[in-house]
Amino acid sequence: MILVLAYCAVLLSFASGVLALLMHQRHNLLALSRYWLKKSPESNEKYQSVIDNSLEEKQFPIFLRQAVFVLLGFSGIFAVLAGMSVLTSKEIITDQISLGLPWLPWHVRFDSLSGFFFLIIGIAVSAVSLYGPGYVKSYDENHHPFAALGLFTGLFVSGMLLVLLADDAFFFMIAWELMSVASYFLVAFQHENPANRRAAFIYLLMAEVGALAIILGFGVLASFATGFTFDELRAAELSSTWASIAFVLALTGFGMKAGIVPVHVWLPEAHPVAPSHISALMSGVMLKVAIYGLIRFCFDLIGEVHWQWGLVLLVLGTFSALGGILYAMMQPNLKRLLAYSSVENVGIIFMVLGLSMIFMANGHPQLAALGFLAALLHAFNHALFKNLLFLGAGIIHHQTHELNIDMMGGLIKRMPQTSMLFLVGCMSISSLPLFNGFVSEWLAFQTALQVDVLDNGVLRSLIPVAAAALALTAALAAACFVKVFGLIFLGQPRSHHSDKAHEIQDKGMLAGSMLLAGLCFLFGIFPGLIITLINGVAGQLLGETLPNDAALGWLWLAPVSAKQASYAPPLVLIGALIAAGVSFWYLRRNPSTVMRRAETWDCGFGGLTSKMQYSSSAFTMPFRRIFAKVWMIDEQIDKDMQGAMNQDVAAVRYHLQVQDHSWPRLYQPIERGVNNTAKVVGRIQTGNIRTYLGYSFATLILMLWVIS
Amino acid sequence: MNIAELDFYTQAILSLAALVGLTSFLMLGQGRLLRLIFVFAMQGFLLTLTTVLAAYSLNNHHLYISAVLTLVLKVIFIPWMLRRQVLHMNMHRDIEALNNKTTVMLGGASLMVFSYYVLQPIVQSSPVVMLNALAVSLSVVLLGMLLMISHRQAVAHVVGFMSIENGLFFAAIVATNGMPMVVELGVAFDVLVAAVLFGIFFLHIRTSIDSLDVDLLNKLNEVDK
Amino acid sequence: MNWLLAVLQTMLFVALAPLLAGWLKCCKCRLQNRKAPSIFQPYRDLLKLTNKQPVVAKQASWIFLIAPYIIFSATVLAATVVPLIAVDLPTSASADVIVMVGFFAFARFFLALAGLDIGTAFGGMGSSREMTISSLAEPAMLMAIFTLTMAASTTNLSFAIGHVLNEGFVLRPSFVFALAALILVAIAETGRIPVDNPATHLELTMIHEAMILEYSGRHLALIEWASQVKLMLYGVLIANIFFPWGIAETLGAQALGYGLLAIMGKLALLAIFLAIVETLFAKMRLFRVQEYLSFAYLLGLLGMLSHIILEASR
Amino acid sequence: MIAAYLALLIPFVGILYFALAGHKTDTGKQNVWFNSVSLLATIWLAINVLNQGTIVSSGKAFLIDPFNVYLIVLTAFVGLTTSIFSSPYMAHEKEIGKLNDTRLKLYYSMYQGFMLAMYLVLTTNNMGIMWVAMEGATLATVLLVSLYRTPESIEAAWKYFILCGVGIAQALFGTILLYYAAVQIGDGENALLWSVLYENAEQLNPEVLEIAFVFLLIGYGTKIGLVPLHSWLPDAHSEGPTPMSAVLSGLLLNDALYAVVRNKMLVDGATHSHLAGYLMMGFGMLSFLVAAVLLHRQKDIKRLFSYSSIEHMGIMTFAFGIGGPLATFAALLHMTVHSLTKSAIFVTVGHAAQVAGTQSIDKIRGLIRTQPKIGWGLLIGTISIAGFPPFGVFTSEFLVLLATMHSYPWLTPLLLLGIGIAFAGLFRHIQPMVYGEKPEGQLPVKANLWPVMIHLALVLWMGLAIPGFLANWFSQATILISGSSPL
Repeated sequence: MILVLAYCAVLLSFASGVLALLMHQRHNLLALSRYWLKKSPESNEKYQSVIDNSLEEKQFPIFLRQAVFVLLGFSGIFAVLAGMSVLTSKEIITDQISLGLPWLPWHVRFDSLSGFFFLIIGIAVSAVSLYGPGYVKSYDENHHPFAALGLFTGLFVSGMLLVLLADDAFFFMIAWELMSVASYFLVAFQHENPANRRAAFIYLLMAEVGALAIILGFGVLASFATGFTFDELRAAELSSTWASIAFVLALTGFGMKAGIVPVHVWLPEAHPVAPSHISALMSGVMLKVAIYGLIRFCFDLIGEVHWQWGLVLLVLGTFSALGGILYAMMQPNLKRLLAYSSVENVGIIFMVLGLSMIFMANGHPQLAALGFLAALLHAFNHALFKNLLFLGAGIIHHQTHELNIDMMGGLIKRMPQTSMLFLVGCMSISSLPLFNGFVSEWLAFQTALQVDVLDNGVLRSLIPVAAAALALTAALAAACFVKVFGLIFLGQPRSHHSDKAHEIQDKGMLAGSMLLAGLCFLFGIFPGLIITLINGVAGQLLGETLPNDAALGWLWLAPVSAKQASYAPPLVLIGALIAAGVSFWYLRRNPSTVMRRAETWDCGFGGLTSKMQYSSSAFTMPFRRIFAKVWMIDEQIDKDMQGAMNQDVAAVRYHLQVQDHSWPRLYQPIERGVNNTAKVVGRIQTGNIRTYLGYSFATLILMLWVIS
Repeated sequence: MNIAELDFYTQAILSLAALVGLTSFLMLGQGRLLRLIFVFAMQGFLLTLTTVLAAYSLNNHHLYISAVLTLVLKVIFIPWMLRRQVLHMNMHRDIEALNNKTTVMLGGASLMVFSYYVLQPIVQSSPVVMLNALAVSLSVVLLGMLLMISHRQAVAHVVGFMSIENGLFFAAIVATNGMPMVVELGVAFDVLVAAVLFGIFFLHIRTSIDSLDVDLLNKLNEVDK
Repeated sequence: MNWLLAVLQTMLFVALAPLLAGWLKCCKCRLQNRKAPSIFQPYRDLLKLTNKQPVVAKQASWIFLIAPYIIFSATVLAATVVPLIAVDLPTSASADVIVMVGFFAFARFFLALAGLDIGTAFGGMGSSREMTISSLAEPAMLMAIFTLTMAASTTNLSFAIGHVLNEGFVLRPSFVFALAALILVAIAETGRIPVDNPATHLELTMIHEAMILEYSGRHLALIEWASQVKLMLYGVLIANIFFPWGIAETLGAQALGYGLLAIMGKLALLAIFLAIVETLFAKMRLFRVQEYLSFAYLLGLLGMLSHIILEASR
Repeated sequence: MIAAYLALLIPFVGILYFALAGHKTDTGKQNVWFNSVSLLATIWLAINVLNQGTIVSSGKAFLIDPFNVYLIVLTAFVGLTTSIFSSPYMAHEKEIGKLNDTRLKLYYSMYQGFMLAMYLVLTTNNMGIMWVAMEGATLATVLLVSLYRTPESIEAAWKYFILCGVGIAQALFGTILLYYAAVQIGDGENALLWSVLYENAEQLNPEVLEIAFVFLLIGYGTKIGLVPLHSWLPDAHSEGPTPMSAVLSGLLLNDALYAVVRNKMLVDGATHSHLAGYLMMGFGMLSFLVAAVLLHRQKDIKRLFSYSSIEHMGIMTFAFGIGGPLATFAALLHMTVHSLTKSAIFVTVGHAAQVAGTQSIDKIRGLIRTQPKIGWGLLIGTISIAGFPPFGVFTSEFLVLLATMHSYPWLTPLLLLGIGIAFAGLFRHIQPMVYGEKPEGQLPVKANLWPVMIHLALVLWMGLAIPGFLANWFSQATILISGSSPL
């Protein structure tokens, strides 16, 4: 039954993709319906008008878009239902689909871990399907055919769902690559932009390389096992060297997809250029699928984890978290910024997973469960708020035709609802209390603070440092999102477009964002709801759950024991409401102090303009100086001089380019290497037939010599 | 084993093998196209002789047909066609300057030794004469390739190609007393078609690059200019 | 009973905060040979501000209007979790020390947004600098606090202080480092010299003031009050974590009375110390602050490492 | 058996018919008809073989077993779909004045000639005839390569002719050595029959066979396009008419590999060593890597895909070299999906070149906007050939990887490296061609893309699920080649 729900989710998303293909088949559909109506004229008379209406030339695209997204939405709902039901029933359901290789049908397994990620995908897809119809309306059908967009969106979603269901290496890889390829097409959707093409290429390349690493990882496991189903892989007995090799391969593969520094390069290129609701799915959900893969591989398939692996994850995660947010901070492009911030959040998830592994390997399964829980919770939360922010970015782009935050400003008055929703997202991602982002970060800190139980000196000193780095990350994230919200929504409009912007009219687009914003808040106040579910996942996968402190109940969050730490967001909310209410009431009671509006103080010079406001690069200038080594900064100031002796400055041009280190350090050498090799190898093909004959001759001689 | 102990047939075959090898060497060092073609025709004639000899001594009738085919194709038709081309192209006065002629000749000689060396393992299981004949034919094949590598004229390439065929044919007759008839016919047909095609190609190449120097055919390559 | 006490204690906290500010100002003036205002001057200022008509820039949005309330509430919430006169505080359980840092972050988030809201260069400058300094200060602070919480193996402040009390006076090298780190952070976070000068209005040196330049009337009152509460909060943290003696461990009237006296005494001493520091040092350049804060971070790290290696090693 | 004779007879009639009437307007359609009838005949043949097992004709001249029968059907199928494509393609070429009546006659006649040679290579039981047919295939196509009479095409054809001729001569030497080994143990007239040789493989002289295999591998390897014998391949594929490139890549290379594998089966039976396998693995890996790297330097779209063919032939050769049921199964599957995909790609490439009026990669732009079907066909075909699931190429590459990991784990990194480099090489060229704005004045052409769709659909099907009869078929062939079943 539960599995049927899951299958329904997959099939519905697939169906939505296929349905989108009908976009250009209106005439055929029309003919078909005519034929059908003619065959039985009486009984179908009442449908006639409906069909005629929906197939009418102007109506049809709108109708079809709606239908596609409705199917997608149902897919999301089914995914949520399936996830919820498997999480609550705590069953493990297996099945086989007779596709695939003749001796290896597709094995399906639906357990709590998959269920949890189903839930994440389901929520995100539901929100996106509310949002989608309004967003895609603006695409010109000739240049950006909906058929392609809808098809690949459907395939992308079903690919992600299938990854979660896969229970053998082959099926897993097929689903995995389906996900990659479908999203590749989505990245390349607006391919008239060279940047998009480049991003798509890099994306697909990295996906391919990552997938190869994963295949190799499975292969290492499989060479110790009797087959390729996950059950057989689980049973494989690996020496610790081989297990470590498998781990490194899996980490490379899944880490590439998840966007771990330094292999994150594709992510900030690819995520921003896709249509916004797709960016939301890619950044919010697809990265989670990569994390799912890593968890499945390390905790489930290999089973026996080593603390060194945990350390690797911890260190990589720390670098990603810090690097991600620092890079994010420098981006003037909103969607790029959000993409980099995904790198940061994935880094946090990796850190906590690393902690979980360390505790696991050192024989503290309960603490491992805590870390695991924090990681999954953060994955869940990140999916919510990152989706929300990307959808918000989509709305902003839709209304202002701008993505450069230096060109925005003052939108809070022009787009009040959007600004509220976006604010919720910003607060969640900055991990402020009362919002969901805080809960998972709090749990992460709690995990790190359990370091006292460990014996290893390296770990004992490294983990606290990592915790401090986490604190720095959180603070930087707050700074970054203050910049984002402040520059986009506050102050004065910095361009004509943002001056003329107005609130979005499409209810669906707002509803989709609202759903996510509501959940961000809900799970910020009642994290217990989701934590109970994750606890089940930990129980099933690690065989250990958190000690459920019944005395404290749903109101409290006390991961280890009430003595050690506790957090009760509802109480905090009540307290905050009381404090704010009291002060508000107290201050407003005097009628003579009604607020008065006046011009902004301009120091008496007169004429504040929007150009005088802080810009993105101005806001981040102190950070740029402090962390100067992190980026490759190219800063140029050109002055046009005029007047006698050329001493008066007529105009100043400021040029700033901040670049990621990993391009020139890691990727360009590889690219150059391949090109040079190709050049060298190309020399064998001289074009002269006598040389070619010489090769043939030499090969013959050599071979004969070899065998005799 | 002393050659005197062998029967006359074997002695004759070995002598012919030596002669065939010699013609290959002659071709390798030959810079004049007409002489090259002449030597090639000689080689074809030696091959015909060998075939007839084999047919007679083994009393194998279909080898006579092979002999006739060889005579017609390799001794008459192909040399005639090539000669006509050369005269037509007015190339019969050209002498191709061969680079490192000595090296090539020395290489050819070592190829012969190499052929023996390669085929050495077979010796336990077969009469020596076959080994020798096979070694000669292998070296004819290799020398044919060397000829093509060292010469730049398309005509020389055709000669080299055909001389490789000669080597193969020699091997087939001497070592295995001729292939099955249907195969031989097929091979002969292929050679005939190939010869015709070569004729067509000379025409095309000449209209295309106004020469038959294959070194000029180097537009398609992977090298950075 | 406990909950009532917690509420009362919070109210006391909020009520006493201006007094501490007044005392500090007083001390500083005397040290600098100036005539000091009354130590109740901050109360008068606040009262006056609340009764004035606020003037709000036309550009400002609702963020600007609600920010003072949010800042004030968040700071008050932070104050609820810190034991002032009695150790056993039920509110400490609803939010531990990490959440307390979160409250500060919350307040700061809105303060910085409010700075950006009016669209002047000053506001943006203040927000940018504030976020820079705080993002450097936060890890240092957490490092210092983690040292304590790991020693006490709890992040609940009530339990942590209780733990220190139970253990009696132990000379822990880690606490020395953590104390130093916390003091440095407290100075940075509360905007005191040498990081920021609360009295300046010179644009190039302003940080905190730059953000609230447009505030007036009751909004300004709330923000000022909130920063006074924050100052006191850091004082109480330092005093009660590292020198908890005197705090009420039972709920008798006498114990509570002693607790009040003890904390007032400790805060008075701390204020004198701060005044001396403010008098002796000049304000730093903005880009020296990072060195200052990384020193604080280093101290916090040393504290942590000495805890792990020297004190709890196995 | 009648079916086999029929399959040989039809193209033979075709040669004669088109030589006389190849210039008529509807010749393209007639070519399609000829090929359809051939396909029906081969399917009939296949059904017979599947029902009865291996068939040997009276007189043992022909041998149809599960290994070659599936290649025969594949050959007929690709031949048919390519002819469907070639009909409008050649009409267009004639329209723009690149071809005249005589050459069209030649084209259609030689198309059938090539098919005849292919069927003969596959059906014959006689290793000598196999050689003759293989050479015949060269002779049939060499004039097609130079069909356009441009200097480049003549150069390409000349190289093709000489290099393949010399190469295949070596194969003949190998065949003679094989015969030499065979006559030592049996009668002369039947000694070259594969079925006879295979039965007596145990008794054949291993030393002779080793040497013979070197010659055979180098000889037929030239036709497969194994590096360093591959030089002719990109030239010939890029300069001829595109339908020719499609069948060369899709069929000729396969059949040459088929010949090598047939010989390997004999050699393995005689020597009991893995020498032949090692040689094949070495050549396969080298070809694969070199071609993958060279993909990066291509400027001509057809050259690009001919290097990709070399790369894939490398994988197959490597896989056959590994031996064992899994690798053999993978190689057979790869042969099939590669043929289908590559011929589909050449079809779209041909149209793409017509749309842009050039084969130069730099000048082909914005295909999706100009003619979406061609653009998408090319893109999806490339995705498929690059080994992305759910297409069948992924399945076979996955299996090759697994087999490698199982037997020679230290070679897998090389394999993966090659796949990665090849992928990048393909996509860096494909993306700019299919994406982007439509260039000024670029117009759609009349194109029939059903072959592409059918091929890609089949490849997709094989990626998702290998249908039962096909799996059965492959596994019978695998049993034949490797001795045991992967199932």
